[in-house]
Amino acid sequence: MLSLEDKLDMYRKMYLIRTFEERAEELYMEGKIWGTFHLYVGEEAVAVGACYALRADDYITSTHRGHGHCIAKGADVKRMMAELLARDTGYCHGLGGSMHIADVEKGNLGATGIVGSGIPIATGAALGCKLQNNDKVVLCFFGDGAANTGAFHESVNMAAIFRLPVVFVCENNMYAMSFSVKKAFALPDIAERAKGYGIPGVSIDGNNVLEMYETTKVAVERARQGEGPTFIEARTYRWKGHSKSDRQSYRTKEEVREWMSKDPIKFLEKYLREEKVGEEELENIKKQVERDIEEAINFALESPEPTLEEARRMVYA
Amino acid sequence: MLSLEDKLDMYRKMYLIRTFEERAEELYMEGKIWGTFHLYVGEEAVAVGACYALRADDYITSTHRGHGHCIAKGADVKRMMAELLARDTGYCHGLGGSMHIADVEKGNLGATGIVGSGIPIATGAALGCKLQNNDKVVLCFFGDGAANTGAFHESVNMAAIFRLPVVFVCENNMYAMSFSVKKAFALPDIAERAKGYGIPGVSIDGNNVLEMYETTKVAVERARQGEGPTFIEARTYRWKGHSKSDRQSYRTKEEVREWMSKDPIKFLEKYLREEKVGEEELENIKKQVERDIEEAINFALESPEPTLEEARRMVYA
Amino acid sequence: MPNREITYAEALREAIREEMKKDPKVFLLGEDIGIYGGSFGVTQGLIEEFGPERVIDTPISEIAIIGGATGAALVGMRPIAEIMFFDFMTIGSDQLVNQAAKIHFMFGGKAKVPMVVRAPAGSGTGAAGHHSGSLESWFAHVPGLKVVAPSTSYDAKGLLKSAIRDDNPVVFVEHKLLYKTKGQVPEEEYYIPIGKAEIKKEGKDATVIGYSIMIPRALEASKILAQEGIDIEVVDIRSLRPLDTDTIARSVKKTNRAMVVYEPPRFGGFGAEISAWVGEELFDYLDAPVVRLGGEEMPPPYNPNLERKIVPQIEDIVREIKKLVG
Amino acid sequence: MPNREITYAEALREAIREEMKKDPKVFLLGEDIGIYGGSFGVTQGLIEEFGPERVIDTPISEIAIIGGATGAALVGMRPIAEIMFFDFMTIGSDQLVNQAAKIHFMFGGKAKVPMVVRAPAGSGTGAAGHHSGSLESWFAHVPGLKVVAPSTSYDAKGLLKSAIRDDNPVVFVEHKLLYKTKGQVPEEEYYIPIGKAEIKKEGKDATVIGYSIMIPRALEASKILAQEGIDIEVVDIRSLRPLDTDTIARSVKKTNRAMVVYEPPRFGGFGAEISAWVGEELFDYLDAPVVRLGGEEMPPPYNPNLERKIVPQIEDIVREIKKLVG
Ligand SMILES: Cc1ncc(C[n+]2csc(CCOP(=O)(O)OP(=O)(O)O)c2C)c(N)n1
Ligand SMILES: Cc1ncc(C[n+]2csc(CCOP(=O)(O)OP(=O)(O)O)c2C)c(N)n1
Ligand SMILES: [Mg+2]
Ligand SMILES: [Mg+2]
Repeated sequence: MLSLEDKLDMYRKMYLIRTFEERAEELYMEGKIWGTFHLYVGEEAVAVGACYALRADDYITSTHRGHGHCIAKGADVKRMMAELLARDTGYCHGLGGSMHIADVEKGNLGATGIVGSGIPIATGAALGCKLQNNDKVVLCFFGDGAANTGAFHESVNMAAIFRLPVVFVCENNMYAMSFSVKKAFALPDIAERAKGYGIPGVSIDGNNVLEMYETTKVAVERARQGEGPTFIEARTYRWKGHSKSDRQSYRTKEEVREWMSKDPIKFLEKYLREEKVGEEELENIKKQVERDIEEAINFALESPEPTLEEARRMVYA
Repeated sequence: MLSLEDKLDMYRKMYLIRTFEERAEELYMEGKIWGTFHLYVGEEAVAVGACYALRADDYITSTHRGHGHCIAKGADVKRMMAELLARDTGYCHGLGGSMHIADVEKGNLGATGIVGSGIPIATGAALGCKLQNNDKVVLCFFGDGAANTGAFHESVNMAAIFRLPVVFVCENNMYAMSFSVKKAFALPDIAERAKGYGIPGVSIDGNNVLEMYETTKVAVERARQGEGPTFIEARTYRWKGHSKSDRQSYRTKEEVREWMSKDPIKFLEKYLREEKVGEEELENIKKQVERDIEEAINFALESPEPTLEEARRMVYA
Repeated sequence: MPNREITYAEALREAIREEMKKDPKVFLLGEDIGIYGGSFGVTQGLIEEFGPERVIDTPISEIAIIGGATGAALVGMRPIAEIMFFDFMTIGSDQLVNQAAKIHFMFGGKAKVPMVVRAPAGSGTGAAGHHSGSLESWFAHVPGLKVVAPSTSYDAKGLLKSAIRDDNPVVFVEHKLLYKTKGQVPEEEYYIPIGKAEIKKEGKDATVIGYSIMIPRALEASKILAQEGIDIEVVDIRSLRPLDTDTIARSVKKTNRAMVVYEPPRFGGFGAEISAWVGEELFDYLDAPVVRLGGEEMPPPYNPNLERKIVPQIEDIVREIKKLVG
Repeated sequence: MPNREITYAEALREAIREEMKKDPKVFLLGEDIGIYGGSFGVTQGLIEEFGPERVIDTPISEIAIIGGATGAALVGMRPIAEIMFFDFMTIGSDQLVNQAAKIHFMFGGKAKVPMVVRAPAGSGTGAAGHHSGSLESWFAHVPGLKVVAPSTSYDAKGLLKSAIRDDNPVVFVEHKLLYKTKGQVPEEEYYIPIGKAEIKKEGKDATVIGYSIMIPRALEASKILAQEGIDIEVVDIRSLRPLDTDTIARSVKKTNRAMVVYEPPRFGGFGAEISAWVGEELFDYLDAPVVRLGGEEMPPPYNPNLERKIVPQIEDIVREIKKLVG
């Protein structure tokens, strides 16, 4: 059972993700961040709710849209920001960037730029856990688009037949770039896919962090008991463009606005107010988060860049 | 509706497949055939029943276990036997061998040695037909093992969302090499897979050539009408070892014997007898088939081998 | 004819549009190539012009894209598949290498597979290790495939048109940093044959052999070197498979010194084939060993300074040529 | 210690068994490796000895096999994946090249991926174009991977043991025609370091550089050549990545003539890297151009005569060496 503290912490984490990304976007606009990245704004409840159902020593695998997963699993925003700014103090020493952050100590086995490619890795990690008999669970995040890759299919089937301790969380944010789930699936719910593997599948409101938590909790416990994987479809929405170069001609402003009205942070805020949490407490959380992010930015900006010699040493273990 | 003639022709084709393979196996034992091959003995009803539901100008894609598909789609056993004997007169000029026979004129888009790899090709061919608006259907054969490849997943989904004129026939012969379907799927029926793609799926007795025909017919017509793919699981059994080097330690003699008692040829024979077909007529068919195969063997043995110059010319169109 | 400058991306689009107009069998499939216009905008406007039947957005299914193109080609179509980043070619590589490339041969010439697979390659955009790769050497090693990697708008258009018309599977390597570069492209139609190199600049002191993004860099380097009195010849092979060894031979026989330059990791890259061939076949003409300038042995790093450092730049070409000639 | 002859397949099995006994983190996964014993019998008996927990039969899912091994390695296991035929490596190549190979680098050294991917390569068994491939050059081009291709029972065992102990992903190339060849293997434990070539036969007239099945062929050729008074040195590189250029250099500096021999299509194959390196670095020591003997530019044909003809055989090595030395 979640305590009120837990829920406040969830709130803090969701706000931390949002603030991290909004500030990162500004830094990108200022030309301080290089390359491209994929914003999770609007989807924060999925990562936070799901990761809350995990033990600290459980694992996750992340995606190209990974900031949220990373923070939800306990990453240090200083080192994340340093990574986005390509600094040596970043999680990957500035070699990986936004799309490749891993935080192995906290159990985040990493983001990936190849859609779907984290799913076999999550499955293999779950196999490793099973072989080590260590009671750990792997939570695998991936998008609706990823559910149409061969990597998804082979992995989910393998996890099902070996009853591996893995939970598949499909973040259905309604699009894979410009490709709408309505076109990508001949199904109403992606969770139907689970039937083809003989595992439980559920389709839930990914903007409701509490539902997200409860559902994942059941799946995680099932996995931990050795009963095998569960497929969770978390329905949510990506507020921003796919990446930093998206004209968004594939969707209407109305659609975006409608989903923005289902802001997962506002939803939790409302809930907390109903639970009699005071305005001041919420404000304090926000302020602290904002200070943390500014600190992270300063840390990153002051950090050195990696050297070529260092990069050379990283190729082989 | 199938006439009695049709059914006798089905019988002839099934017996032709069986005889072709039994004689090929002998030639292999005599050291006249090189490499390895995969026998279809026991599964003849699947190919014959399914192909009977096609028009002559429809397409099929085949597998490593492809002799049956090939014959059922109307191939010339002379040129097939010549291919097995690596002769220039073979379907592939002796360059492809058993695992790669294609008979494009008759609509057989070819066998493949890479399990699952014919499924995207069938899907693409169906896309081609759709774009050409030519009313043709593609029938895609593959094994239970192939249903666990990424190629399967991506293709079936693509066929489903584009409503392509393709019929997926999964030949569930209970094993992928030594791996039993009981281990490979956490499902009772592989046909359940269809649900994950939003297409119809049926599981039928693949040893009953008439059921095979009827079911495929419905699926083919559906595809031809533009209503999209169907998944047919045809339950059957491979009597022989997987390939020419299989000790079969993964299954019991009893299991094999039990399935051999469900011989699809005997089944049709019984049916034909009940339809008052005389013993002599059946015998005549068999004798003619046997003569055809001997002729094919002689043709092959007398044929020249391909030259290196010829092979060099085949690399590019 | 007035001179007309268009970008590499526009040149590709023109090639596609012209061939689509001419031949109803030509169609496109790939991720986000429709209303999105492709990740680098190459297919922008084509869905409006040709409709969703011929500009087909697919799910994220590289196996089914390449395999699907193969199947469609088998029944008489001429698909152009776009793989969003060259790195993802690995995913569909079985279909490309074991099916598309081998079908004509293994079916004894009874079937052909006319298709093009286009993919943006190379680093320089800060996209890090999964979106900056260049695996052209993989496909150049595969009999049955052709591999093309143009360096200018003109070549991009002419080669893509030939690739679309070719009866074999062609891997078309586009460099991300070239998309926005401009070059002269005539209004009238033309084709450039696959398998023909072009001398992009004549010179006498040394031959630089390369392709794709390395050609503009070599040309820039040639200007700097000219100021120091070094006159290099720049051979743009344009096609990797088949490779126009005649043009390479003619040039090296003249200059007697050769450098091969390419972006991917030096070890085992396509430049090794060129260097080996020159060393083997032109041994007696060489006044010095062939110099091979390739990428560092690491995945493309995210950090922009490192990303730049690990790939041959103009200054690297200048430096190595001075050593070679000096 | 009495001399003991075992087959290449047995040597591999011994390596696996020894490492599995020593380290509970080592386990196997792949298709039909359990009761079936693997397509070429390498894993025979291991499921009986170690149980189905450590000898895991998988569905036909090469992506999930290689990706699964990667994931298991990430959490501390040491998987050995078997891919039934090298041709199918294409299917899992994204996981191998974009994940396993790059993770250590892209995660800034925070994670490692100790795993081995074993696969039988090469032609000669009549299995035709989908079961006779050898794409080692693909993986040798990828920083982050190591690639090994032993030619004897002794090397197979010692290198596989090192590969299992290595903290990086290692591609282990086994040749089908070698599985049944016998060689001396001591009872006592030993490891062979990855990245060390071995001179399999000393000689003075020319150096033949190769790996895998080409080594026994070169050794046979050396006997024939010896009868004609030609004394060749045979360098077995054993590891393709990292490549032991020191040993190559020492040999070529002595003989002043080099031939590179390999089975896959000549164009763009791994031999190009060796030939290029020798031509570039040992230019002044070469009395003649490097000779490169590779496979023909076609998929492996089914017909046994053709299948044999397109791959370098003993007589081809003899012929080319005579030309090189003569
Ligand atoms: C294998 C592969 N194909 C294509 C891409 C290009 N790409 C990057 S993200 C993306 C959409 C992913 O959609 P989804 O899985 O739904 O995740 P989302 O971006 O919506 O979070 C695409 C097509 C890729 N990175 N990898
Ligand atoms: C991608 C791939 N993996 C593995 C193999 C080796 N192999 C050949 S046939 C086979 C079993 C195929 O099983 P299934 O699809 O059920 O067809 P069946 O042989 O039973 O007809 C395997 C594993 C292969 N040819 N291709
Ligand atoms: Mg999405
Ligand atoms: Mg089967």
